[in-house]
Amino acid sequence: MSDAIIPALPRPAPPRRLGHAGFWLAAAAAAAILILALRGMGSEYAYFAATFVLQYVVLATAWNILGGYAGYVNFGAAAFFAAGAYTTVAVGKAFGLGLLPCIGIAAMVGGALGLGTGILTLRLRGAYFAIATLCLSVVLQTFIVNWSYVGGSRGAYILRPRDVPFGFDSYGGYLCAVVLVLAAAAIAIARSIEVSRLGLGLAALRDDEAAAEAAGVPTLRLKLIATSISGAMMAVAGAPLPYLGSYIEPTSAFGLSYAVNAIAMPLIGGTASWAGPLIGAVLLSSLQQAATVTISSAANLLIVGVVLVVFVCVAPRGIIGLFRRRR
Amino acid sequence: MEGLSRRGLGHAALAAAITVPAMAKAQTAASGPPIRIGYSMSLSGGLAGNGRPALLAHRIWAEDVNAKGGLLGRPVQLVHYDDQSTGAQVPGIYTKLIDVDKVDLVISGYATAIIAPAMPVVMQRQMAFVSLFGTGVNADFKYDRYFSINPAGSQVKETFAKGFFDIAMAMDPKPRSIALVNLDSDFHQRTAESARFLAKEHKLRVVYDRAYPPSTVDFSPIIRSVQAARPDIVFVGSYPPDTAGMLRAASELRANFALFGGPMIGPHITAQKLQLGPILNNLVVWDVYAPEPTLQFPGTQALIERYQPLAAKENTDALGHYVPPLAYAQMQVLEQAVKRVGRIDQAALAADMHANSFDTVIGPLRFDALGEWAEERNLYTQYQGIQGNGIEQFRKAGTQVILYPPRYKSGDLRTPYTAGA
Amino acid sequence: MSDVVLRAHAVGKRFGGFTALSGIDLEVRAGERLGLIGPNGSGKSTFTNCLAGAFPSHDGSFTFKDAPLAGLKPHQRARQGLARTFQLPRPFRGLTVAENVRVPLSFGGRGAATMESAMACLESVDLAGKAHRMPKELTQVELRRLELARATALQPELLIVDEAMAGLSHTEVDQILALLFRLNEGGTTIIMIEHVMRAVTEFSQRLAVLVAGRKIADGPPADVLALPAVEEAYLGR
Amino acid sequence: MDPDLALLLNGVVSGLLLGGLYAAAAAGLSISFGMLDVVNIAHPAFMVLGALIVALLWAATGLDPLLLSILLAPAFWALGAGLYVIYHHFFERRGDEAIQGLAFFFGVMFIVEVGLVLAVGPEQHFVDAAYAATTWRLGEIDVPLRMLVPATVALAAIGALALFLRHSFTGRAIAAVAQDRDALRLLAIDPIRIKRLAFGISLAFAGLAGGALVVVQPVDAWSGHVFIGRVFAIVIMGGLSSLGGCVLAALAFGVVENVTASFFGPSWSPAVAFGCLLLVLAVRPQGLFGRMA
Repeated sequence: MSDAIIPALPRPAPPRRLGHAGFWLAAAAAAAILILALRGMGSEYAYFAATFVLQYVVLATAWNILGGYAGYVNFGAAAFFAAGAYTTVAVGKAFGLGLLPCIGIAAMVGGALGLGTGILTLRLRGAYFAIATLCLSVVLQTFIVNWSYVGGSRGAYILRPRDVPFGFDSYGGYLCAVVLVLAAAAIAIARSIEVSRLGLGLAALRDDEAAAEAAGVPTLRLKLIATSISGAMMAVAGAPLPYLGSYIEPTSAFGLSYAVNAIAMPLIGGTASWAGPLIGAVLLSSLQQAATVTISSAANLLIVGVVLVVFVCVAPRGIIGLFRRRR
Repeated sequence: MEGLSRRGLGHAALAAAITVPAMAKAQTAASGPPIRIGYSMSLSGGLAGNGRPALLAHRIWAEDVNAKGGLLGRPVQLVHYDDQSTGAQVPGIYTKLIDVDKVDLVISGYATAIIAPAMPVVMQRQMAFVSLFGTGVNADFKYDRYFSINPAGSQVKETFAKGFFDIAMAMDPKPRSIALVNLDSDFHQRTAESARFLAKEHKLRVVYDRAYPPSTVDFSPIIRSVQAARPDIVFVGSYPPDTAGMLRAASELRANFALFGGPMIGPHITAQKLQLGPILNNLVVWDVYAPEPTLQFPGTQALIERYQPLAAKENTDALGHYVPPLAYAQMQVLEQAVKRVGRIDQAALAADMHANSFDTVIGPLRFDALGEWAEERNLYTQYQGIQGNGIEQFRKAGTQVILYPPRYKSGDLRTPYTAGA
Repeated sequence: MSDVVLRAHAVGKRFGGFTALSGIDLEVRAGERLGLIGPNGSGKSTFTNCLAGAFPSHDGSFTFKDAPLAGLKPHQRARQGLARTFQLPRPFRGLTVAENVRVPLSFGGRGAATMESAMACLESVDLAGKAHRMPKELTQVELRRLELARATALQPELLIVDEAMAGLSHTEVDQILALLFRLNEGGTTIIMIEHVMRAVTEFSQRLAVLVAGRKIADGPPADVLALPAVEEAYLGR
Repeated sequence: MDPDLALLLNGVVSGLLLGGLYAAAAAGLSISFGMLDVVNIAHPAFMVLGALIVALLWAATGLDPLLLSILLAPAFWALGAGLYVIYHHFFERRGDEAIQGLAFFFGVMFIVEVGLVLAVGPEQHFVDAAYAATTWRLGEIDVPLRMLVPATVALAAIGALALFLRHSFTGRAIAAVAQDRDALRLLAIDPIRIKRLAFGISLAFAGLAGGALVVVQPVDAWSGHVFIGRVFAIVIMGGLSSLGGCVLAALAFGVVENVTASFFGPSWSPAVAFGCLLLVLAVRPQGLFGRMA
């Protein structure tokens, strides 16, 4: 890792991007405004909707590190997401830890799972990798279903603590703030990778693995780093889930809609840059949340599918690509 | 195809629109702002097959109430959103219902996976909550304003399979061995646990005890292994797609057991009744309702008669013997409590529900401290004399006779089960 | 350190039942310009791939700068100073020309990956003006130059140029040749695999000939080309 | 007969029958994924589409479901050809098939499933074939026609397809696409036309498999999910472009599943089956029955 995230060179391309300090200021300001706005609304539903959206921001950003930067399509995003959620359940039950330490442990579990997946499957390319991750999802779900400590197929209950930490007005508000911080961190990590040597190496191996090797890129190691980081972040995205719903069971935790969304959001936003998954996740998940409480029928599942198909056909570089002509 | 898809779209539009009360029909006109009842319902996804009939029963109830002048003189209005059978959608739906739509009352959608995620939201707002087909939801939450419409009661382990074993032990000769097969799911783990417990009580030898995964396609290996273990009786816990596969395999493998059945959810759904036909003969099935003369309460027949034409129009479960009576009863409990209390006061409503008993289309009900039924009512029924695959025979009494509990008994056990042979 | 930079000993490679390469012995001295020729399918590319590490297993062994290469992955060989170009240019299509060069600069482990060094690298192949273009905007000859730039960015001791001239015009071949001569003067040993005979004979100090997976000749170009076996292999096709 | 032996024999026979169903489901994919390199993850969804259309037509006409699925084949062929035109236009031509193409079919799968729910509802649909209630007894061994007839029809169709691929000019051209696209150009055959044709055939087989599926079990819009992992596993184990390998792998998969379920309990059968796939991927990426690439 140490040599992986070396601060990047100044870009040769016309530098329209912000400097690091500027980026952080903007991110912090955006986060603060969001929290204040939500608080101003004073509605628990606003918190919930925001948490829902932000959770997808983390998931989509995490997926994009492997899928977008390295070009390895992971169909098993739901498995990592559920691994994070079930880490919260297991760790919470075993050690009585709260949400924050659980998120940390989920990151480790997800990272280890990502590394294991990488070692098992990264010699496979393209579709084979995608299918192997799909199988991994099945295997992991079977494991959870048979693990009675975390509720097995019965599911598990996680009761929200009665007292709300740090002076938040409700636990929903606290949860929302936590996920907001996670989303900001995810974007920061993605952005750092993108402008770092690691990002350059991943982009090279995405385009041509053999040529990247010939140029001195240790492709296998970079892929393992990418699967680990991506896996850790996806697990982090799932870690707050049990607190969001208070109940979790394998069928919905491993639901196909997480896998679809994790793929659809970056592709719709644009996979080449950190902003793509962010835009895609915000757009698609708020659309879905809005559809759930307005048109409220099976048709709103159709949204993801149709938007995904239309975008990959008409705008293969995503929304970002529509605005940036290059790359 | 065209007609069907148009009907589908019509249905979607219908689900989309908030069900507006038929105020014009009201005799003694209900007036004032409507009493809004909010909930999430699975209209798509895996639970929709039961979610849609439940919604239909709710709408019938709303029409009934509004036709009689509403509740507390106000019309009732149902506000529901589709949760796509996904628990993760549910907290959002209930926060939206309570915070944004400002509904007056909430109830639950269909089944544990949808009820449980709603609990924290409902508990935080301290609202009374009548649920539908949840098992053991309140065991962890211990929420004193939770009430469950599910005949299983709170002592699932001790009582759920009791009827099956009582029937079995009354047979002559007495069975000595049993095989247990169950789907690996929440509900069926509990049912199998009860069967295991009672098998031990009755000193029955368990010769086969295996769970199968939801992705199973071919059930013949399971049936064959059960046959190889030579049990006298077989207790099976399964869900619709598997029940059909299991019974077809039993039929193909010339199954012959003195007693075969259990909570095999499947023939509860009309389409499966019709498909399986004579294979169901002598199958002993756990159920919540059967159209037998011993199980008629005020309103039951009227509900079924109102339901069936509507169901035909909306293309959902044709007979409506499984979920609709319970869904209607769910609303009746709420209705009667509100009427007694005389205002929308969540604490008073909950106190009333704990204190009183309710007369519903599925009979008199009373709740215990956890909100489960004070007296469980697990029905064990047997399909008898089915010929062919026609629907009419299932509307009549005598096709699905009640064997247990004794107070509703409407027929005698026939043995053995030969899967239609 | 001896002046032999690369030594191949009894290198062979089989695909299933087909022997693509067998018993190749070859020594390359530091600073040498070696031409490796042979008809299509004679095993030249297989040899390159074995040497660069693209095939994890083969018979025989390579010694590079007095150390065995066995077990080293392609990127490790690249970092040791063993660079190659690909027969068909394989640019990183999603990266700009300058970023293409920054990849070996960043990962080659030799020198700093600064913008200046990237530009210097591009200048050496006359691509500085197109540093911010995407590869798809380049012409065929520019792509070959980019391929060379990427290889030279590794500052290799040994560079294997795999058919860089195919399909190029006379002047374009001259441009590339000039570039290779310049590199060689800077101390880089070059193995040129080529079908364009004018380029090989003009460039090489020594020629090795592969036919059907075996080396049939090795020596000064004039001598080698005069051998009847070589003539037969080429003309008898 | 020794009861254990009978159990084993029956496990093998029922596994072979189940394998026949899997072969039907996987054969089309072995063309699209194995030969054309089009990762059609929506293949099982199209199979379910076929199953539900067959169920509706059966309810309307009472014709044999397998016959109906064969009658549907031209429609599915046309659907497949149309889908390939879209896929080629937007992805293959641009060289974007890797990620965008995968996502495209993922989206298509979602659209098909939700479309089915909107059109026919979330309930299960079934058919009653005339032979479904009959079981042949061969000594201790039971052969239910509910499984045997669909398996036989599917294998016959696959056999016909194999003959077509081997002996007709177009068939050989399809096989050639799998090997080398440039070779076709030399023969003045338009590879796009050939691939369109082949993809149509692959979807026609999805429709046929749907007919087989709905005879075997009731079907709802999501029934395809169970098959996604299985059919890809089978095609990969079968060595991608080999139809014979695909059939052998399907039969092996069925037998492994059912024998495991008979002796070690059903909860282990998916794990064993997918364990086999992971092992194959790790040890022999070219598949059990595949030739060296």
